[in-house]
Parts: sequence; structure tokens; C-alpha cells
Amino acid sequence: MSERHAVQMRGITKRYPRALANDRVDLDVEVGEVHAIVGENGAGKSTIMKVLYGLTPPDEGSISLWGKELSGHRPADAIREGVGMVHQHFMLVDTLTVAENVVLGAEPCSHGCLLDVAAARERVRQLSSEYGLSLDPDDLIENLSVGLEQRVEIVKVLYRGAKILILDEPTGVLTPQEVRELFVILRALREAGRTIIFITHKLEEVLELADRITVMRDGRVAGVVSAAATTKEELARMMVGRDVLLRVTREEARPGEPVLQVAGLSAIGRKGSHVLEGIDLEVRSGEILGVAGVQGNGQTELVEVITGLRRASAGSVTVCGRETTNRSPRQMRDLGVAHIPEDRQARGLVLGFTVAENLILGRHHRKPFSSRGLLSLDDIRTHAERLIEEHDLRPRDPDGDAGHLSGGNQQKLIVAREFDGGPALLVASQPTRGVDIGAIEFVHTSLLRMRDQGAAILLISAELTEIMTLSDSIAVMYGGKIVAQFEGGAVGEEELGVAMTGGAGASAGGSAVRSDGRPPRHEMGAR
Amino acid sequence: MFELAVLDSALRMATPLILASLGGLFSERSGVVNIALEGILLTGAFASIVATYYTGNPWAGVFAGVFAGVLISLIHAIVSIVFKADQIVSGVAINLLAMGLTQFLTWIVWGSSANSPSVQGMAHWSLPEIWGPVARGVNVVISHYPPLVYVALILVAVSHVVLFRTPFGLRLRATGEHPEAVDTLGVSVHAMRFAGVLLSGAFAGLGGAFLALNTHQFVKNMSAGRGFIALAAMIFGKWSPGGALAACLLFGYAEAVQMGFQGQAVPTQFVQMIPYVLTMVALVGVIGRARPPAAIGKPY
Amino acid sequence: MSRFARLSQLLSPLVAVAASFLVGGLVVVAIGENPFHIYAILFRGAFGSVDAIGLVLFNAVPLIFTGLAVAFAFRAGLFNIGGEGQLYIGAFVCTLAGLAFGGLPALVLIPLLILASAAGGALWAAVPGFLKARFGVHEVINTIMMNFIAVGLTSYFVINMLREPGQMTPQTSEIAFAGHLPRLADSLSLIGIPLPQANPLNFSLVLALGAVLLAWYILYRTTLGYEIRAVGMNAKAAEYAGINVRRTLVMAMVLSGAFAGLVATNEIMGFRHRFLDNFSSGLGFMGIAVALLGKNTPLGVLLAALLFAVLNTGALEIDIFTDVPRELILVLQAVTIILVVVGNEVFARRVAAREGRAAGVPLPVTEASGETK
Amino acid sequence: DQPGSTDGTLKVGMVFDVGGKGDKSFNDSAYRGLLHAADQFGVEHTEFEPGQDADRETGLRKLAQARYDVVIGVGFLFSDAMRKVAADYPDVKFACIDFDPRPGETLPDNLAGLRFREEEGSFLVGVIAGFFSETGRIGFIGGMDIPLIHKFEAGYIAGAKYANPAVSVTVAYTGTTPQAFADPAKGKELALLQYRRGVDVIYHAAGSTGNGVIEAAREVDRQAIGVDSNQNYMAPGNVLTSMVKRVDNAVLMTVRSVVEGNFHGGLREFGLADDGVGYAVDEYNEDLLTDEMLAFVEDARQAIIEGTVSVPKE
Ligand SMILES: Nc1ncnc2c1ncn2[C@@H]1O[C@H](COP(=O)(O)OP(=O)(O)OP(=O)(O)O)[C@@H](O)[C@H]1O
Ligand SMILES: Nc1ncnc2c1ncn2[C@@H]1O[C@H](COP(=O)(O)OP(=O)(O)OP(=O)(O)O)[C@@H](O)[C@H]1O
Ligand SMILES: [Mg+2]
Ligand SMILES: [Mg+2]
Repeated sequence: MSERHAVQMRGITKRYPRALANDRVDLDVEVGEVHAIVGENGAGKSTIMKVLYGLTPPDEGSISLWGKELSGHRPADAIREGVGMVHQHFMLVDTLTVAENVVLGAEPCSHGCLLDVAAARERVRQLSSEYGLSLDPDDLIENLSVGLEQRVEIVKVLYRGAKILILDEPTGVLTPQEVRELFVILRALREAGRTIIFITHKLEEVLELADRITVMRDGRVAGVVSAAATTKEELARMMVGRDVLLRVTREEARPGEPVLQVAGLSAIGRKGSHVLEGIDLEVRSGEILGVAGVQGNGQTELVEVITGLRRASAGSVTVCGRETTNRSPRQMRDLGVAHIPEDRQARGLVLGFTVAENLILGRHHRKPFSSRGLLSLDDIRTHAERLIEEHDLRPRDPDGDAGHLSGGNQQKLIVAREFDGGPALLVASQPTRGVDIGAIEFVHTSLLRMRDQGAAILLISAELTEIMTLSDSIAVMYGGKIVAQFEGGAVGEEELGVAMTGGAGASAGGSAVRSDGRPPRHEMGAR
Repeated sequence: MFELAVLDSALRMATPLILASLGGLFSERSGVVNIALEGILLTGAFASIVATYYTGNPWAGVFAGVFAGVLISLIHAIVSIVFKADQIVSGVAINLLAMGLTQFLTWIVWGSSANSPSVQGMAHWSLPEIWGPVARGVNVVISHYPPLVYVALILVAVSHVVLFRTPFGLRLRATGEHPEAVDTLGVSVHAMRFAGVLLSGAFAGLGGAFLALNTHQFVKNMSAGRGFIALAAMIFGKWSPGGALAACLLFGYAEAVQMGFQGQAVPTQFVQMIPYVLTMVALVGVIGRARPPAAIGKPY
Repeated sequence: MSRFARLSQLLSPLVAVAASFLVGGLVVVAIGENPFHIYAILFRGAFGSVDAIGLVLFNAVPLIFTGLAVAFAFRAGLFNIGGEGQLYIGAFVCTLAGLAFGGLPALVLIPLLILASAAGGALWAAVPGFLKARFGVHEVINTIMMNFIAVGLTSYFVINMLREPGQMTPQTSEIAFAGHLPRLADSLSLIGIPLPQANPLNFSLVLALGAVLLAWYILYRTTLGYEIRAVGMNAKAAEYAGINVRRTLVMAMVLSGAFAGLVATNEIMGFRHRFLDNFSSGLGFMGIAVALLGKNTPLGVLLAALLFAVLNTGALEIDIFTDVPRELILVLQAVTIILVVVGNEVFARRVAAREGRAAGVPLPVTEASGETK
Repeated sequence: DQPGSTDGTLKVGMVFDVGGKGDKSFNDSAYRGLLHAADQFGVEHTEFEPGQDADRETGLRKLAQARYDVVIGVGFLFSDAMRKVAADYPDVKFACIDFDPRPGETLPDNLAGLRFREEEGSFLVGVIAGFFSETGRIGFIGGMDIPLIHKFEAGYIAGAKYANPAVSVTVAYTGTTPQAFADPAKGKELALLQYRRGVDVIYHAAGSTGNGVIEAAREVDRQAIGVDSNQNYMAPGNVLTSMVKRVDNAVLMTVRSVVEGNFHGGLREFGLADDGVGYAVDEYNEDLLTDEMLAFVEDARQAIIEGTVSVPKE
């Protein structure tokens, strides 16, 4: 076993009931390097990291840390060996404070057995200032933005003295600025001699940060390359096994009549503050309006009000010339409003339902799926078979449980359902979050095709590239307000980024912004 | 309404509820629903009487009650934590088991499946009078209620400290909110949940011991729905020891008032509904939505 | 689902039942009795004669109703512990109607009383349903509270206002004869089944079987059932899909309560013909066990209710004719439930392991590009 | 020859009421009668407690089918079931304790309805309570709030007022479900509350719930009055007396009449006159009762038997 290897994994195989998640995977990570792992959804990236961290026992294979072989280890052993992991889905307890989350499992004690809260606070403050993380140890997690939550995760790892940091898709939920700040932190950590493994779907990031890259496909290692010696195109080909369009081509828009008109729209949040304030928007048919913004600045609420999931406190929503403010979700759907929700598992799917049942969700009460209160099973099935065929959903089983689909296929299911039936207005919220480049390509092409067929599309995304690639015009939200509007193509990523943080020219500081300058955490549809 | 006798009665009636709902609290804070409180109370009651019957020492009964509570909750722990079975199913089964088993054993031990003979009860605490006026003064406080009433009150405070001021409590609460997070930090979710469920068995078993020893005998089904009321109190008290205490006192008080003011114009049946109606009204009007531990009921 | 999975789903309850009998047998041995003798008596009590089988079915009927009630609410994500209260109110309303509308012919009165039973239960269940939907109050607490209230209310009215004149027993007068559900003895003897006249089995059994079908039909064939299941599995997704979640919750409770209320068709219309204070002794709670054992599916409820009825009926026989008390059967029932849920888990894991191995067949090798380094 | 008895021994089946065997009260009194009968006549017997209401009828039927000669139901809840089953099995003798007849009902020849004038016995213990009470406040704790128990209450109050017109009676019931007869924890609290309010004697008619009442009396050193069985021994010095309801005698008598071949159906009431009810004096309470008191009570008893005092039932 080599001295310079922080991690050596050999022949790791992990089977799940419906998937071979890792198939004889080898992974070498050198001491002090930034090692990226890329691959499509379901390629087995998270799994191999969970195996390394001791969360998931492998079925076969061996693992060595610092040249020493581990067997049957648990997270506690990994932590002791200096491994820390920031998970794809954050592992934070919402109802506890930052300090409590950080020390959980390795608590400082006073008086023998009591929790030493002061010491915990102090450590958090210290680590936070050391790496410029600006965290308040007494904040409740539920009040933090996603970016800050991630920093808490990093502090958790540092608090345990990790020498190997694993970050699973750390940038998926961050703004460009936050990504840049994260990279600064990660570089500082590398300077401090720590080894970093990070997983991402974003190839630019890989090339920017990583020293070496392991590409995974179908549970196997498709190759290991050095960042200096490869290109985006090559990586994409290795990941997908074919050439990929990294940028969709977009025709000029031919906008028609206004389909969605939003005027002076406001909404009140759970704590009585305005989460939306005086929003004005217009989307015409055959046009994509992109809404950019850091998560938690009212986008969620805007979508909810437009789709009838949340009440407006003032202002109006008009769809196809009809006033629809505060109509129910069903009425909105019946008017031809389709909605791709930002959180597919929480809102977009019923996980215990079959694929076929999920494919009629929202239209289940209408003909042909239902008449006089009875379901029409034949029509539901035919519909499912058609959509599965058209959208290449896998597996091709209308009776399979939607919960068993991969993330990408779950998203495709929702897209298939919402695109079907030619909606007049499509509200697409984070339509490609966490899906792989193959699926992104598919969703983007579909959105443009819908636009060209005359649908009006309101696209909400934290992904600037996505907004810039697809939008005919762009609105930027900050603190519950629209702070800037641009014509598509007439604005650069930098300029958008600045507007998103409430800077330069944007009238900053809506009442939704907390006194400490952070945007409030978005509130889920509490009506 | 605020007659001292009624308040005393309220506190005594509340005691088994307090203990059982503290038990429920530990289990549910670790993420395991414990609908089996009723059965654990019953088991604790039975075991305390058997042990007292054979030893003549009610404190042996207390110990046996706690032990039996832990034992039967061990079944809940194994079924719902190790085997990841539905926690409510397991709880329902344990209630059934406790009902059957205690009656069956009552029959084996005493030849009647409904009643045990009377056993030695628990003497009230008191300092010897010869210690003088100080002892008399102290006795006014400590001998007013059966000993376990004081124990229950102390346990409320202890539970609060354990839950909110110790690493164990922090881990327990985190386990109920987000077990994966706890697991990733190298803390065993199963161990925390076992601790929570077994503690709940110990507390509810103690509650059962109080119930039975205070009446000096075991009677079939003597828990009489108190486990469910304790569960309601725990939810009512928003999963905190202080809240549970307050809720139990309220229920105890409502019941005591009901007992104290019967036989007047209102028919018994209506007077006896007071605590239940009160609970419903309070839940709608005053308390509103209670927020349970996020991961409750989900096997890990 | 693979054949192995299906087979084990079928087998796991059977194995669990067998295992619990083994446990019960050991207990019997431990107290110095002969388990074969005891079980022989148990089965004689349940299957020894047409009369015995009739009794089993009679005892199964209320469990089917209360089991369906719990299972149905469960599908909407609601835990209805209030079956006991709902069946009391159902029985009470049924009795009131049976006393009040004595002049009606059977053809009208019987359907009316069936409706009254369902309506009473539905009404009682609607309250916690509404409180849940409107104020978010946990239905478990409210259904428990409403059990106590139902018992108190019916007890008051039965004892103080509706008591049969000149009687000490806390029961009402008999409902109109036209409202009695016929016993099955006569009908069965037409097809050559010699059920004794005195056997209490009545047409409520047919209603119970109908209710099983109805519950299945509502859940899987109607839009309402689709919405109920959607709300139960993911309320936020249901809301997103335009389903009125609150209304659906109330509807699910109403239907659940209606099933519980139908217990009256057996107890009042078919058997006792009057409301006896506190007649139920926990049928509603047994329904929870039945529903859970039946995995909250209508067919499962039917089978679990039959199993429990077999045990309850045999228990009486054991109680009367042996020195072993009936409580043995309670223990047996509890052990069965525990073993069934544990068995489900064990089998599920074995299935998973097997299918995992199936998935583990090496995939065709895709051209993995080599290192570019 | 008796029907069904293969070897000539009589078979007696007994079905208990809520509360069950071991309640030290009502059911135990019946069971004692059965044991006496077994002693005296060598009968074979079985007994059980039904699980649910429908089991009452089914259980009686099963006993009849198993060719039991005498089937005894303990408690008025058996009345309906007895009527039906007795009609179906004319060869079997049935007896129902506390039988609840419909107005004008005549019973078949194989069904005996055995009733007690509990109000008369309760009257006498009421007299004792009224006489004994120093505070002038006495209590009554009933089990389930039903007409049967109201009889105990009514007789007791009348007796107490008979002894001391100024006495005040505090009345409480444990509950409205059968559980009310088996909740000693609640019985104790109810009693403690009454004692704290100055009540010094409490009469309970609450099955095993009453065990809690007696326990409370012992704990605060006041007086309780037992019911159905002689409960004086349960807390010597703190049980003033017990209203005994001689269910045991009724059971014994029933079995004897079958043995002797002179069983006949119909209603039969046991009152003071035939020692069907009474109050218990034994070594555990003789120190509590003065001669003056006993003389007064005996006078009252005579007056009731002679009809010069009438006892209310409600
Ligand atoms: N707990 C689990 N149970 C069953 N199957 C699982 C589980 N976790 C992962 N899998 C399966 O293992 C395969 C690999 O999943 P993994 O999460 O490692 O993918 P990934 O590369 O991280 O994908 P993504 O980019 O979407 O995060 C997938 O096919 C998935 O279906
Ligand atoms: N316990 C489980 N049983 C069966 N399948 C599971 C289980 N847990 C996860 N999966 C499957 O694993 C797959 C991948 O899970 P995972 O959470 O990694 O999603 P994903 O594809 O990575 O999407 P995302 O990037 O949004 O997390 C999904 O198909 C999911 O259905
Ligand atoms: Mg992943
Ligand atoms: Mg993933």
C-alpha cells in the first residue's frame, strides 16, 4: 500500500434490491489532492462514498485509509480515521442550533455529564472565523439558507478534525457567488493539507477545482483522468457513453398574446412578514421568462401563489385574460396551468403510487381518466404506456412503484405528465435540479419545443446557465421582489449574479430580508 | 374548585399519567411511537403486586414494576427497531399481550383472572418524630403524598435536564428528528432508540407500580385507559417534560373536579366527560398544532 | 413481484400463526396442561359443528366492520382509534330510528336503519376528521377522547331516557320487528346447511362482505379512493395535484366512521334488537389489531377478522371446558400480531436479498475508456 | 334420575358477572355458594367469565348443550340470555341472580329468578352509618351509574336519615362503564376526597372498586362499609360493617332444590325476613358497634320486616 494514498478502494461491489450500485469499483485518492467523482444519476457515486464512510457495508471489496486496511467499519471508525463527509442531502437537525449540530456525537462536557454549551459555541465560532464561514452558533438550522447549512456541514467535519473531506454534490444548491466562496474555502483546506473528494454534475467546476477525476458509469469506473489533461466534452462522453450536446440551440422566440399577467402581487409568510411584495410579471405565449435568484428569495412563494397553492395578500394573477387570484390548485390546473414543482419527491410524486397513477396526478378527476367519480383503468394505462414510450421512462413498467425510479426518471415522469395535454402556461421550477446531463439535455430541448408550440413558460432556476440558455427574458428576485429585469442574451453571468445578491442598482432589502441580511428560509406551502 | 382536597387528589391521579407520559416522551423523542404505554402500565402494575406479594416489601414491588416495564418494552424495541416493523402495530400488539398476559398470570398466581389479594402498600415517607420540630416540619412536606408522587415530580425535572442538558439528550432528540444525521456522526441510531424505548418502559412501569401499590392490589385492566390519556398528555405537552407535567396535572385536576362535584345537578355521565371535552377544546383553541419529532414512526 | 415474493407474502402470516400456536402450546405445557387437548377444544369450539362455524362468522362480522374502519382511515394517513365510539353512536342512532319508525314496512325500515347506523358512525368520526383538517389537531387524541364521550352519552340516554319501562337492565326497548335483520338459519337450511335456529348469525354477514368489496372498490376504482390514497401517501403532492386535502381527510374519516357504525347491523338489527349500555367491550379496539394484521387492505381485514373470530370463539370453549383461562387466547392473538409483523420484515429482507442477487448478475461490459492520464 | 348426568353426579355451571371471580364481593359470594354446594352434594362444577356480551347467551347455551343440569348466571345482565336459552332447553334448570323481570312476566318452570332486596340491607347499614357518624356527614360510592346500584344508594340514604334526620350524604359514582366496578385506584381517590371533606363513613357498592374505598378508610383511619360479601376482615377496625347479600345462600338453595327434586321456576325475592340480605357483625367490627346501636338497628330491621317502615328503591 502506497504512502501517498489517503484512500484506496479495491473491487467494491454493492448491490441493492433493484440495482447494482457499485460494480467492482477501484478508487485511489492521493494525499492532499482534490479528487472529483463525476457520473450520471445513479452511476453509483454516492454509494461508493457511503461505503468509504462506513454508512453502507459493501458486499465485496476492500478499503484502506492511509495504507491501513479497514474491515466492517462504521461511520464512527471512519471519523476516527479522519474521514468527514458532507452529504448530498444535508444531515442537519432542523430543530437544533448550529452549535448543537456541530458537536452532536462528540460533545464537550462539563460537570461530568452535562453538555458544555459554552465550549461548543466557542469551537464553532473559532472554526467559523478560521475559514471565514461567518456562522452564528446559536442560530437554529431551520432559519438558515442552504448555503449556510452547507457551511455548518463543513464545520461539523472540521470540528472532528477530518483530514479527508468528502463532499457529495456540494454545489447543486448554491449560487455562483456561493460556489466561488465554497471553492475559496476548499482551496484553503487543501492548502492546509487536507484531502478532498467531491462529487458533482458540473463539469466546469471539476475542471476548475479538481486535480484528478474518476468518472463513473453504471456502477463502474469508466476512467480516471487528470483535470489538466481532459476537456468537458471528453468527460461528458465518458460519463454518458456517447457525445452529448452541452448547449441546446435556441431559435428566436415568436411571442404572442400575454398568457400570465401578475400585478402587484404580495403574500404573507408564516411569521407575518411579506414573502412576496408587489411582483409584476408578464409571460406571453411562445416565450420563456426566466426567474433567477438565490434560493429563498420568494421564488417558491411566487410559484405557489401562481399555481394556487398559497394565498396572495394583495395584487392579482391573470391567466389567459381571466382573473385567477387565489383560485384553488384544481381550478388553475383546469385552466391549463401545468407545474413542475421544485421538490419532486415532496410535491411532484406520490411515491407509493404506480407510475401510471402518478402520470394522471392532477388530471385524475377529468375525462378520460375519471367519469362520474369512477376511475377508468384502461384509459389510465393507455395514457401511461404512451407517455412512457414518448419520454423513454425506465423501466417501462406502468405498474412499477414510482418510488423505485431513479431521480432522473422521476423528474422525467413529472415532465412527461406536465407537458402532456398542451398546457397554456407551464411553471417550471428547478426542472433539472440534480439530474444528469443526459436528462438535462432532454428537459431543455422539451422546454424549448413547448415554447415553440406556443406555450408560455415561467422558468425558475437557481442554475444561471440554465436561465441564460433558455430564457427569452430574465427577471431577478431578491427579498421577495423583482429587483431587475433583462432581455435574454443581453446580460452576463456576472451581472445577474450581482443582482441576485441584491447588489448594484437592484433596490435591495425587501422586508423579507432578515435584519442580519440573510434571506429567510422559504416556507413550504403553509396555507 | 380549588379546594385543597381536590388538588391533592388531582396530583395523585396525575402521578401515573406523569410517569407514563415521561416514558412516552423518551420513546417518541428517539423517534419510536409508543402506543404501548397502556400495556406497560398494566404490566408494571401486575409485576409490582406479584413482587410485593412474595416479598412483603413494596419497594421490591417498585423495582419489579420498573423491571417488567423494561422487559415488555424490550419487545417493542426489538420488533420495531431491529425488525423495523410498524411501531403502531407493535404497540397495539403489546397492549393486547399485556392485557392477556397479566390476566393469565393473575390466574396462575392467584386462581382468579381478575383480582389479586391485597398486599402491603407503601408507607408514606417521614422522619422520626424524635428528631424534633424540624422533622415535624419536614414531614408536613414529605409525608403528605405517597412517596412515588415525589419521585414522579423529581423525575420530571431530571428528565428535563437529561433531555436538554446532556449529550445523551441531545443525541436522543437528534435521533427522533433526523436519524440519518445521527448515524453519519457515528452515533448508533439503534442504541439511542433502544435507550428511548427501554426508558419509556421503565417510566411507565413505575407508573403502573404506583397505580397498583397505591391501591394495594392488582385488578385486571386496572390501567383503564390511562396509558392513552398519558399519550394525549404528552402530545398536549408538546413532547416536553414540563408540558407533559402540566397536561397531566390538568387531566388529573379535571378528573378530581369531576369526582369532587358529582351528584349535583349535572348527571354523572356528563361530569365524567369534562376531561375529555376539555382536552378537545384545549387542543383546538389554546394549543393548536403540536409538532412531533420529525422522524417519528419511521423505522431506521 | 417475483413468485418468491408473492409466495412469501402469502406464507409469512401462516408461518406466524403456526409459530404463535407453538408459543401458546409451550405456555400450556408450562402450566401443566396438555396443549393438544387445549387446541382440540379450541378448534372444536370454532369448527366442531355448523353451529360453531356460525358463531365464528357471527363474531367475525363486527371485527370486519371495525377493521375496515381502521384500515380505510389508514389509507388517508389517519389513525382512527375511535372505532369504539363510532360504533356506539352508530348503534345508538340505529336504535333510535328503530324505535321511532316502527310503523314502516321492513323493506323501508331495514335500509333506513342500515343508513342510520352508518350515519351515526360517520357523524362521530367526522368531528375528529374536521378538527384535523381545520385545526390540525391530531386525530389520535380526539378519537380517543370521543370514545369516552360516546360511551358516556349513550349511557346517559339509555339509562335515563330510553330505558325499557320497568326494567333495571340498562337497555332500551326492542326496536320494531320490521327492523330486525333476519337470521341466516332459515335461508341456509334451504340450501341444506343445518344451522340451528338459535345461532345468532344473521344477514349482517352479507353486509360485512359487501362492505369489504365496497371498501376495495372505493379505494381502487373511484376518484375519491385515488384522492384518499394520494393524501395518505403524500399530502403535499395531493395538494399540488389539486386535491382538496382537507375535504378528503374529512371524507375518509366519514367513510371510516360509517364502516364502524355498521357494527350496529349485527349487534342491534341482527342480534340484540336493542341498545344495551356498554355492549361492545372493545370491538373498536380489536378492529385496530385486525386492520394491522390485515395490512390495511380490505381482503386482509376479512381474513384477519376471521382468524380473530376463530380464536375468540374457541376461547369461550376453552374457558368453559378446561381449567385454562381464556386469556391464553389474548396472549395468542398478541403473539400472532407480533410474529406476523416480524415475519413480514424477515421475509421482505429475504426477498430483497434474493432480488439483489438477481440484480447482481454482471452487466454486459460497456466499453470503459481507459485512463487518459 | 337427572338428565345428562352420566354417573349420577349433578353438573353445575356458573357464569360470572363483570368483575369476576376474586372480587371479594358479589361474584365471590356466588362462588362461595357453589363451593358449599360442591362440598355438601358432591356436584361437579365449572365456572367462567364471559368476554363479551354475546358470550353470555352463547356460554349458557354451551353449558346446556354439554348437558349441565343446573346453569347459574350471576348478575342481571344475564336476564335476556336466560329467557332465551331456558326456553330452548326445558330439561335444564336455570337460575339467574338479580334477575330483571319485565312487568307482569311469568317465568318458565325451569328458570328461577333470584332477587334481593338490597335496599333493605342497605337501609340497615345506612342506619349504622347514620348512628355512628360523628361529623353528620356520610358518603356513598357506587360503581357503575345504573338503576341496580341506585337501589343501594336509596336504601342507604333512607336508613341514615332514619337514624339521624340531620345527616348529609355525599354520593359519587365511579363511572358509566363496567370498568367502574373494577377500578380500585379511582375508588380510593373518590373515598379520600370524601373523607377529606369531613365524611367519616362511606358505603360502597362498587365491586372491586370498593377495595380502594376500604384501602382509603384504612389509610386515613375512617370507616368504610363493605358490600355483598362480608368485607369486615379486609381492614379490621376500619370496616364498620358489610351489607351482606347472601348470593351464596341463594346458590346453595338452588342446587339443593335440584338435588332434592323440588326445584321450581319463577321469581323469588330474598329480603331481611329470610336473611337474604343483612349486615355483618364479627370479630373484626364488634368493637365498633355499641349495644345501643345494635339494638336500634335490630328495631329497624323488625320494623321493615313488619312493614311499618317502607324502604325506597330509587
Ligand atoms: N438505499 C438504496 N436502496 C436501493 N437502491 C439504492 C439505494 N441507494 C442507491 N440505490 C441505487 O444504487 C444506484 C446508485 O445510486 P447512487 O446514489 O450511488 O447514485 P449517484 O451516482 O449518487 O447518483 P446521483 O448523481 O443521482 O446522486 C442507483 O441505481 C440507485 O437506484
Ligand atoms: N430504500 C430504497 N428502496 C428502494 N429503492 C431506493 C431506496 N432508497 C433509494 N432508492 C432508489 O435509489 C435511487 C436513487 O436514490 P437517490 O436518493 O440517490 O436519488 P438520485 O437519483 O441520486 O436523485 P437525487 O440526486 O435527487 O438524490 C432512486 O431510484 C430510489 O428510488
Ligand atoms: Mg448521489
Ligand atoms: Mg443521489
